[in-house]
Amino acid sequence: MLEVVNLEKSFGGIKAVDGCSLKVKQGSITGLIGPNGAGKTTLFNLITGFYELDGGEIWFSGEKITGLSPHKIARRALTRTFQIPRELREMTVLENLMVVPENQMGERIWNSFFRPGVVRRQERELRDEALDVLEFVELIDLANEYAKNLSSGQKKLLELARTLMAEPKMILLDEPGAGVNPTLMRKLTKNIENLRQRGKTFFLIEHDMDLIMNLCDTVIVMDKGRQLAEGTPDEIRENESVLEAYLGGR
Amino acid sequence: MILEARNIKAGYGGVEILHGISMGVDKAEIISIIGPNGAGKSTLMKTILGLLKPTHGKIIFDGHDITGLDPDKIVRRGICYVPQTDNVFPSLTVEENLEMGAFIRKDDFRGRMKEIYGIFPDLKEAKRFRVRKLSGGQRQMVAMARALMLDPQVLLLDEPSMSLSPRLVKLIFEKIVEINKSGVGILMVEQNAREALKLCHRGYVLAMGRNKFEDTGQALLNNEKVGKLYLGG
Amino acid sequence: MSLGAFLALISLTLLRGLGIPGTPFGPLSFGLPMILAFFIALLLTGLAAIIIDRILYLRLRRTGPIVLLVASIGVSFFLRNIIQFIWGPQPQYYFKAIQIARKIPLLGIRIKPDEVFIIIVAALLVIGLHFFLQKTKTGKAMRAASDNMELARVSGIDTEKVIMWTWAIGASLAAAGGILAGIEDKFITPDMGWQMLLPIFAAVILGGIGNPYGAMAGGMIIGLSGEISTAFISTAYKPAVAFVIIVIMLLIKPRGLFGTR
Amino acid sequence: MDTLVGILNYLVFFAITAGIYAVLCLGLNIQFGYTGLFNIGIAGFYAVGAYTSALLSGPPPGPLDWRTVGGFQLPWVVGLLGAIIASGIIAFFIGLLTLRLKEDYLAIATIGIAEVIRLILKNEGWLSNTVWGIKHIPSPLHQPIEAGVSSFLKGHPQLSPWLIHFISNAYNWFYLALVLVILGLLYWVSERSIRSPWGRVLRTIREDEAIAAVSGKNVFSFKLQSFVLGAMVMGMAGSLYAHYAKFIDASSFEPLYGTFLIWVMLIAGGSGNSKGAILGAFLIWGIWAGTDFLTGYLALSATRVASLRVIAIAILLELVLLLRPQGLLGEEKAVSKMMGK
Repeated sequence: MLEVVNLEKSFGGIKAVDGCSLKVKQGSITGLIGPNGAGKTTLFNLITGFYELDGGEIWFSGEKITGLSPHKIARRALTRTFQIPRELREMTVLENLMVVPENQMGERIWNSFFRPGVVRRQERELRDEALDVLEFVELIDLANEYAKNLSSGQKKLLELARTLMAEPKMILLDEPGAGVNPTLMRKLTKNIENLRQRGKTFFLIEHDMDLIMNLCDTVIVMDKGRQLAEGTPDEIRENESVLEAYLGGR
Repeated sequence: MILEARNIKAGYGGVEILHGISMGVDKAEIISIIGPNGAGKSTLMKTILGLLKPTHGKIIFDGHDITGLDPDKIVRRGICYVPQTDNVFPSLTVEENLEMGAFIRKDDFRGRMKEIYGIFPDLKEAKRFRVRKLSGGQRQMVAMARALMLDPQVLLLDEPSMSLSPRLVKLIFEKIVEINKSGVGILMVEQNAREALKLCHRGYVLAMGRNKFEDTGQALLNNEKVGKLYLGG
Repeated sequence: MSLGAFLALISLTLLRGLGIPGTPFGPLSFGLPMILAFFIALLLTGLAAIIIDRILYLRLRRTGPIVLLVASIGVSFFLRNIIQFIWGPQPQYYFKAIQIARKIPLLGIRIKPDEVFIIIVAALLVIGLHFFLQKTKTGKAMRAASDNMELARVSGIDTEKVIMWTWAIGASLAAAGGILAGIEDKFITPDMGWQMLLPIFAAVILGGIGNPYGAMAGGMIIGLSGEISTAFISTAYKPAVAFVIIVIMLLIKPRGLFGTR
Repeated sequence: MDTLVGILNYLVFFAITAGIYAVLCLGLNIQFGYTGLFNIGIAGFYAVGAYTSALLSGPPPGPLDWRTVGGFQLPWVVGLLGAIIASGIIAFFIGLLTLRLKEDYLAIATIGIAEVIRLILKNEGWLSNTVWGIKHIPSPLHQPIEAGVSSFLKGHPQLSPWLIHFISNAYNWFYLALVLVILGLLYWVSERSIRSPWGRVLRTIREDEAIAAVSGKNVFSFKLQSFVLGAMVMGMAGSLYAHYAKFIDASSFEPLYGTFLIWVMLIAGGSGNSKGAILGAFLIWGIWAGTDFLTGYLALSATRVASLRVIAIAILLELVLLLRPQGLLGEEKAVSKMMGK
């Protein structure tokens, strides 16, 4: 599904991602762990086109997406969340979601004037879809609230809701668990599981080892900008070099 | 206890992250704080240093209440801090970084600088270089050296081993012990939990903004529950 | 900049009034009062900048850069029109003597003594700024704060004070620029700052934003190319040359010649 | 009664100018209020609109003119369209150049192009007739209306003076209606588009470009659309001005009148809100025009009063920024109106 070959990225002479190669299988839930500063978020930013890479190639569902701009990558049905939740502050929660789907008819300005019927119908569908998603993440009561008035936990949920609005083949989640309460976390886990059954692929950065162990079928460990190990959660748990890098040895 | 936090509650923009954390550091001690991501470790450091005002609780330093003081006031009293990231001034030289560390000192700080170069001989070699050109390990040393310029009684370190190779991690930890031996109390947050627990006198385990465990480093290392909470092993 | 030039005019008038002898120094067309006025104007402009910072920008610091930009455009209109209110839009003169350019024997170029003075003062200011930023505690703190504001705070640096200094120095330098331009052109007008705005932006972009040495080099290039351009196109378009350079720069190297960010 | 008519006639004159400013504000609101694009060269687009329209629909150069081009005496509508297109083309190229870069560059480029345009208008006699400007720009339907009025007045010689006074002003009433119709149309278009999915993307870009990008929106293309559309509206305002004033020269497009006042209007009225943009235009123009009488009271020279007025407006701007940064009417919760209830 996703293959990264020899990625390189450095900031001011320091290599954040240093010859990283890894693969994420279609339909898998792959966890990405590693010490802080291992280059996990940088890797996500490279894959989604937010950073220009210094070297290497990225392949997604058989196509080379190296060097494409973020919106073009998003249009190939590869979407992401942000580690620190980002929200459209001066827009309502509902609008935060309704903007997500791509290629809406009404995004061409003339359609709102010359084909209002079609736009209107699509808008109604979008609204219903967005309300369903809000219902699911328990933000429905805040649908008409400005996003800036949400608490940081709620913003985290909004971030998740946004990915649910997109129709991605693959979702990159940057620390989906941080700051989400356990009940909701369980629900979220279940939903990721469901979506996977419907054919979506997940690639997620997470520090919560319980979540990784429960959810992921493959775990990739990154350290110093490259892949250190890959395996099932159980294999990773027993891997000496992982313990060395992540826990600092026994 | 030279520095003590009592039942601290704090957070960002109305969201509480620390739900009542208490801990203390003695002058001769190295204290490690470990815990899963999002447990509030860095938030605690920022609260102690006054970058974040606690909504509840007290911070006592050297017998005085320093709760809610501005960072520069707290630094003046003798608590210095090395942040997790962005902890150096990249466009300044090594020596200028140290001078900035001593910014509030009115006296001649060259003696102190010499002492610090004694701890970090590498830096003396590189003192005319801009920090931007240094490696990650050297930068971390610059960051620590900068914070030591004021001769603090307590040094707060936020993940000092972050993104360093094992060799450098070892070196940095050796330096931390050396600094502590020179009479500076150390409070550090570490992801590299095992190493941190090995070298510290006492450790605190935080989770979800609360104290979970508190014991000597060795005892925490041997504690099965702590092992599980951190990497199921 | 205009403010500085006019504050120099006030000081000059005041000092003449105080009876300080205005005999020109040697070949220069001005004397002690002008020199004193120069320093007083720098001081006063710096002070004015600090006052504006305290009243206005301090409160807007938390808002976005665009609000600050709008606010500063407002301030520029405010200051310009205060000057215009007091003196009117017509040019004001520091002195009226006309100077004759003298030939420098070796280089074969003609130059006025006043211009030599301007070059020396400009060079002194550049060296002074360099010395200030590199050697003094406040200068270093300024560079530190520009690197990393939060770290500066946890190092015990009073960042508010640093910002104040930055304002004062920036404004004083602008004032110096205004006064020197006034000496060169013989007159000053309320909108001289506005006229220079585009070339200044161009110089900063050319040098790379955030790089004072780049800005100095950029200033030289913009200034020279503006003058050279007059050989080919109408003088009226001198300001436009700066714009064309900006456009070319944006096309080929948006981070500036020496830009690091 | 006659004074009353005088006041009324003045109000009509006032409302036309304020209406033209309101059009400019709506243009800026599309760029800045919706998309967050920082255009500080409004005057440039305004001037291009005015000159294009004047050259297309205006008279050929007179014997004393330097100007050698233009004067095709095309219908007013053609001039208006030309103004819109010309401003749009210039905006397109500026946008192409700067909208991919950091926001400061757009600001610098717009201020630069405005200055360059002003220099060209001042210096290129063949095009602009330099400081003598372009005269005798025809106002739409001026002849027939004036003819109608004079024949009506001739037919009714017994009317009281104030009524004659009132009726003679008919053309201004007509022009006011024209401006208001255009303003209303623009208001409707601008409200409809901001509440459409298109407008939603613009506001998303204003709030956070990264979110727009991960949602598959071509940020650059949307910014360009917004910038060009806004500039076209500004060009339209230029045409409206030229055909009303009948005479234009470079001094009408100085940064003060052409850019600064419009920013103050939008900020005071409420950026991001079309109603606010219009309210701001009328209000600030009201204050501006209202302070005109200061000359009489303060016994100061005209230039001094002008400075005093700018000072007052500048202080007003800073006060609004400090005390009510969202403007009189803040942005409305603009949930799509395209989905019904």
